[in-house]
Amino acid sequence: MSALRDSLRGRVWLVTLAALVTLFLVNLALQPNLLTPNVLKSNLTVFLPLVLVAIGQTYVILGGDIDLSVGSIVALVNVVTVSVIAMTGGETGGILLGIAAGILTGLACGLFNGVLIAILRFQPIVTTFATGIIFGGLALRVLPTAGLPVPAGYWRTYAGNVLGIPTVLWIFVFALLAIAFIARRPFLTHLMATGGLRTAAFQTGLRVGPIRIGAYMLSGLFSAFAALCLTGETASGDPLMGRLLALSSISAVVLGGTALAGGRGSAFGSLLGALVIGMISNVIFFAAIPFEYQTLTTGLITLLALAGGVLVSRR
Amino acid sequence: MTQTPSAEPSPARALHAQGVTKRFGAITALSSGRISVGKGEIHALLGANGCGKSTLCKIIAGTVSRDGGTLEIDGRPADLKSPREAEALGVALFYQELSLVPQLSVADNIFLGHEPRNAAGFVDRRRLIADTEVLIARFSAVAGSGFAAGTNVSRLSPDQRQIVEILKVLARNPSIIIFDEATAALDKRQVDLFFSILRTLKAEGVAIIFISHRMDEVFEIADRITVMRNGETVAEYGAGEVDRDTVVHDMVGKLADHQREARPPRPAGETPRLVVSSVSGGRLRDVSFSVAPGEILGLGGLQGQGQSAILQGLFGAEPFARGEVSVDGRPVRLRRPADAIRAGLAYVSGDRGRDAALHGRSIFENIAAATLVSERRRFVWPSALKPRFEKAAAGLNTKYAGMEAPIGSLSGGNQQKIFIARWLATDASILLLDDPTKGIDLGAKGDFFELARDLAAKGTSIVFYASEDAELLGLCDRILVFNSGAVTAELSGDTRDAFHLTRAAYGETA
Amino acid sequence: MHRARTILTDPLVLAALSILVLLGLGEAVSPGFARGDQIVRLLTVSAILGIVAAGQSLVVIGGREGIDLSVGALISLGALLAGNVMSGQDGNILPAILVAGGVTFAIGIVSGLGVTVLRIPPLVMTLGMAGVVQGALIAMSRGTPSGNAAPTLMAFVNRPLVFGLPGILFVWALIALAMWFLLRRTTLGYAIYAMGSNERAAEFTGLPTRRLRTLLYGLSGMFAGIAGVCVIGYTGNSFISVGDQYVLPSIIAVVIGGISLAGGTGNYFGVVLGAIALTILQSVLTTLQLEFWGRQLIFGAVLLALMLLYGRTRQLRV
Amino acid sequence: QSYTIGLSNGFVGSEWRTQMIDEAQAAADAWAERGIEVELVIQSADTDVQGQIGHIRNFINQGVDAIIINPNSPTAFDPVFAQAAEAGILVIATDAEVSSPDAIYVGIDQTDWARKSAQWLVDEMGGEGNVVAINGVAGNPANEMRVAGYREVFEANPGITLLTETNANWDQAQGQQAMQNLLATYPDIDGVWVQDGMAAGAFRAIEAAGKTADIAATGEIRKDFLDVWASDGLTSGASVNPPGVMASALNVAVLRLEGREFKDDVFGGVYGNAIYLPIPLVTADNLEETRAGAEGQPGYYSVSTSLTVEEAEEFFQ
Ligand SMILES: Nc1ncnc2c1ncn2[C@@H]1O[C@H](COP(=O)(O)OP(=O)(O)OP(=O)(O)O)[C@@H](O)[C@H]1O
Ligand SMILES: Nc1ncnc2c1ncn2[C@@H]1O[C@H](COP(=O)(O)OP(=O)(O)OP(=O)(O)O)[C@@H](O)[C@H]1O
Ligand SMILES: [Mg+2]
Ligand SMILES: [Mg+2]
Repeated sequence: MSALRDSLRGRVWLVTLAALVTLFLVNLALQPNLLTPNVLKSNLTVFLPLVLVAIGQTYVILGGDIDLSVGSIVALVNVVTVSVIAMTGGETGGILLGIAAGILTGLACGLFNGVLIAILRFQPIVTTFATGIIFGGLALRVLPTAGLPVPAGYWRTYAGNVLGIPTVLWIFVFALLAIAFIARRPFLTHLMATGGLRTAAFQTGLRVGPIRIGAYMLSGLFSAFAALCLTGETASGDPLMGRLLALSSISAVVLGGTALAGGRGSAFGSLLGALVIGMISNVIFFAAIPFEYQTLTTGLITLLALAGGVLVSRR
Repeated sequence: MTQTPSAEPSPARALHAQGVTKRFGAITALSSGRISVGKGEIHALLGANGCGKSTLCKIIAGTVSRDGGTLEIDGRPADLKSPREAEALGVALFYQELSLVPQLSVADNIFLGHEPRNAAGFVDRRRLIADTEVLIARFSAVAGSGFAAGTNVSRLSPDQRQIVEILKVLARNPSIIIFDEATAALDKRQVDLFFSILRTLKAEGVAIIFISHRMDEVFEIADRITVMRNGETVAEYGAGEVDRDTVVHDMVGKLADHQREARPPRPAGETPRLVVSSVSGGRLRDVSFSVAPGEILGLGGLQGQGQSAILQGLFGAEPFARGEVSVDGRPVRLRRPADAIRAGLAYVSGDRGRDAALHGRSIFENIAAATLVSERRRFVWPSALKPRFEKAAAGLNTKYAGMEAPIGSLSGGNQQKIFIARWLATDASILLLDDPTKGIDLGAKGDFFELARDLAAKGTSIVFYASEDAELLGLCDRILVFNSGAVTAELSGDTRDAFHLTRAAYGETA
Repeated sequence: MHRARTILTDPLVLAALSILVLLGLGEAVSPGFARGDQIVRLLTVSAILGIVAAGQSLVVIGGREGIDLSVGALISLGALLAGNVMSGQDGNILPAILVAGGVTFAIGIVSGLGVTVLRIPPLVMTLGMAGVVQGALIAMSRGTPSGNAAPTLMAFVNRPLVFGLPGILFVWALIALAMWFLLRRTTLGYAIYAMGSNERAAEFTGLPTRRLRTLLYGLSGMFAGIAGVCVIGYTGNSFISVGDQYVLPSIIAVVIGGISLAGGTGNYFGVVLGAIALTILQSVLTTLQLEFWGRQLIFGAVLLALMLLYGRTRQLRV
Repeated sequence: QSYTIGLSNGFVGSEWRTQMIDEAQAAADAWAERGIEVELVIQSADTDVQGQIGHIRNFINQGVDAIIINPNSPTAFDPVFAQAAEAGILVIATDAEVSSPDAIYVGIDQTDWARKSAQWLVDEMGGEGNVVAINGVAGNPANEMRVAGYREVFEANPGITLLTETNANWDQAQGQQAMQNLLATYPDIDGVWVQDGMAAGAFRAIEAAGKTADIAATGEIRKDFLDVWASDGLTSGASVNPPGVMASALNVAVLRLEGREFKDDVFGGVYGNAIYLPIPLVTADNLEETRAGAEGQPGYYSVSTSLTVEEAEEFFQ
């Protein structure tokens, strides 16, 4: 057992992967057509937004902070994107402008959070809760109620294929590449040092403030990507979108073996963690559980997965 | 860097700080700090606990802002806003509390912020590991097992961490290095190696500030000495032109005398207070001994041979796997500290920040915690406890503003006194001291030894581990020498001297 | 001068000041807001939040990133259980309180064990527990909680008892006194601070930190359960998500009450004021003639302003 | 003949939703007597749009015959409904309208629901006086349609002043708090337009302020509220949003699956895909009659109606 723990140290995502494979096999037993390309693609489409948000959340958590505003950022980016597209008339240029506006919005939200927390030294939990309220309010200002369809070009591209490969798969691969890219930058080591022991990072001469702001901006950026995916999936704007993403993304991050205290973990683990959460809801769906027990079963399996992961990997 | 064969101190001043002041809230840490270091000079900075040495160094390294005074680096005025700016000017500080990130590996820590990069700006991991290995090779002979580039710092022992911190400082190729108690957790062999590195650096023209509470070390390595007292620089001299008594006098304002008095020999055939038989577990292998009432038993040997482990085991903090312990003839089960405390044991750790300090809480609360447990109290009436605590603290010459002052308002040494007072207030019959004087100044040490002797005279049994042999030899009736988790020698009477202790520590049977 | 500065930075004084400012603002934008009977009603609403925040305070002070996100589900559970046990009968009020408090205490203990024995981070453990309890509530009630409050309980919460104040305010005052006594006059209280400031050091003074920490989560659950009883007394009957609206406010009340989320500091009186300030803020916003988004913006901005006063973390360069 | 129908409900925090599912289940069981097996796959969880899209996708992957959804968004399901339609699956939304041309809506007109009760309030006040409104979740489509409905009525009556509008998130306790605050700051309220789920709370605040006799307010359709209404002599009126809408939708769905074609003129609404059901209004006039209809039901039971199979057949050729 202790040998197992030793070999798992630093690779907690292996546990998550094992959980994922198990759930996948259970899902396969319950849903024989799971392996058909369409069904796989459909599942990936459903899981993708949480995967992206969880990746962004990981960087904030690695830096020793937390971001409860991701759900509101997703909503705000979504309504900004659809509004800009609607304003510019829905041509390809307008769509690209809308996407750019959405990404800038996500970055700006992250910057706002980061400055409050890293420069003004606000407490992360309460601060991002408050900024979440503000971003949510702004989303309702931009688009008072759900509506504003996006042009078919946008969502058909999202639902379709590029070069014969589903767009969602491209995005998934892009996410993996982004993780690998960031993992090789000195930034990640600096971020983990900042989350691991902030005074030590500061005394070592790292620019702790900009590093934490960078993490929040990454979170904002990945939330924006998630919002763009949700926009493709829903083909419209909805100011109340994404309200569950903040807490789910934190669960995904923890499931993926990242320590909430900061300094230890990986975005790849969170990606797997988000897939685990998705697979749990799939298994619940196909297990034909009476509806009054669905929430309870989901809660129990999630808690067990969290407890199991922490248990196996704990030091 | 060029190698200069002779170690002539260059007249060029690398660092000059004058009239530096710093306040933390109501506390004045520095009222007039001054230090001046030449290139290729090893400059010792001495002073009692809390006199402001670390604060002055942190100001030089940009970690702490200064309220007043001037700072010149390489002849130019420096107004540092961050450690980053100090580093750019060639200053590197070995932090007394270390600046390592436990979650990162040795290599990541050493090169943090200076990772070798490839053309695309990615971290060049291969070079990172290779460079680290070159550095750790310098210490490989004395660093102990498990010390590798990829090891997480959280898994290293305290001395290994200090070595990493040393390497981290060296890896920055600084021209001014400050070692703030860099030898505190190192053993003799490690210190010797460290000093040889210092001499090389000195030959390369690096300016070095060296802080230590060990006089031997200071006189072995330093060219010049600056002494501080109460936030103020009071003296500066060449190492050759001064004797220890003068230095100590300048540090404490009076000549501290804690030379050992002759202690009466232990009467034979006493009933032992504490009997430890065949305990094992963790790093310990079959350790047995007993301690009589009023006896001071020393634990010696190289660092990390199980001395802390036996003390922590007796305190129930890291329970033994096998073996028996009895107190006053009654067997006791020590599964957690509460068991030990109720059996009359008390434990004073050398790592007070980690093991003792209730940060941010009052002195009263810091003392009360143990009393509440040992007396099984349910309710707390501060007015009833305060006089007792004040007496315990006063007995140690502790300087503090009041029982309600936060623990952080005290210097390290005075904090340590509070943690000893914590146990004095419980009337423990067996005191376990785990390198309790680590980082404590000479004055406080003197008080502390006196106190230990008084307690022993009143019948308290003391088990004492110190990383400094002189302390063991000065205080103990008997010394058990540890090696690899087992007792390899027992020194008492004639054999209780530095020669036998060193010989036994390095593995030769006495 | 120095003294004046310490008084002005005292969290208690700051919280009290912000309450006065908010009341003044409320009166200015909608006259009648700061009337006596309205203030009493605001206090009544604050009481429920304050009782939840009492448990939250203990968990937060106890440190190790202590936080309890399950209080919402436990309030709902407490309300459901109390409603069922009471089923409108005055004679069942005491059993209802015991059942609600007891069951939520037990669930809190389970969360506590998860935190201490399995070492699951509190945020995750209590979040997971919230999901399980919410699920259990649905399974138990199928979304249609039965039972309702006894008339005496409703009068106790809603109607004046003595001096024009409803009974619940006296209960809250008692809880505040009990919290003071617990934290400042019992070994348990000293242990909570010790644990929150340095767990290892607390262990090294012999405090049974695991057991104590587990107990803290139990107490937090119990306070949530009792708040659930108050909620059903306030509304008459319950629904399964009745507690959700208290989760984050209870944490905010703790923070603006001067308790650091890092643990080991603060006291409950600040939290009492924090709960009142937060309730007044929400009430002022209700009466403002503004679009919803405008109210949200103001709410968020005021929270951030309060963070400026209390919620700031340590400076790295001193 | 047998059909599998997927039901997706994205909010489980209320008894109304449970009754909605229960009535749909009963309607499905009733089809057995007509020789048609209707198997329901019920997905009911507190979730967001994304979670409901997950439901729909799984329904498609599972190959159900029809999907009935109480949607969390009017517009967000357009693409996924299109996929369902491509797979030959019938999609019916209920309770809240959807914009998708690939789905139909069977339920009440939420705008009209608000108009009816607002009109009752105006009449009760004699067309004169100050009103406040307490709404559900801002931005929620059903909420926004209701807001539009009552605003239309109040604007058409110059004697009515809408003092302020606030949100209490369909939460009884928040409704009570909101009403307390409004009573404190607006001493001259004559009428309260409050959505169901919060009206009982609002009335409790009105009672606590001793203003039951002076203020008219819209009410709830829960049995326990009707009982208090009768016993305390409240001035109230409530338009009924029956939980039976999903059962109605189910009956329509089965008939459609049976191959029946809709009449040409049944569809209306904002998106042109809605079959609106009648909205009963409970007032002092029919209160006793309504209570008699709920006799023997538990307190949380909501007054409900649903289309019988025969009534549903009216929509088909
Ligand atoms: N961050 C701080 N906040 C408040 N007081 C501080 C802080 N750092 C140091 N002090 C106080 O400043 C004084 C000087 O401390 P400093 O650490 O410089 O002493 P030192 O000479 O290094 O002592 P030691 O030998 O114990 O390490 C002490 O009274 C200490 O309590
Ligand atoms: N059996 C062993 N296997 C591997 N390493 C060992 C072993 N025994 C001792 N060590 C090394 O010695 C270090 C400290 O040993 P030990 O804990 O016995 O002494 P200590 O005095 O308690 O230590 P410390 O001074 O660090 O508190 C360990 O971190 C390890 O590097
Ligand atoms: Mg120092
Ligand atoms: Mg040791």
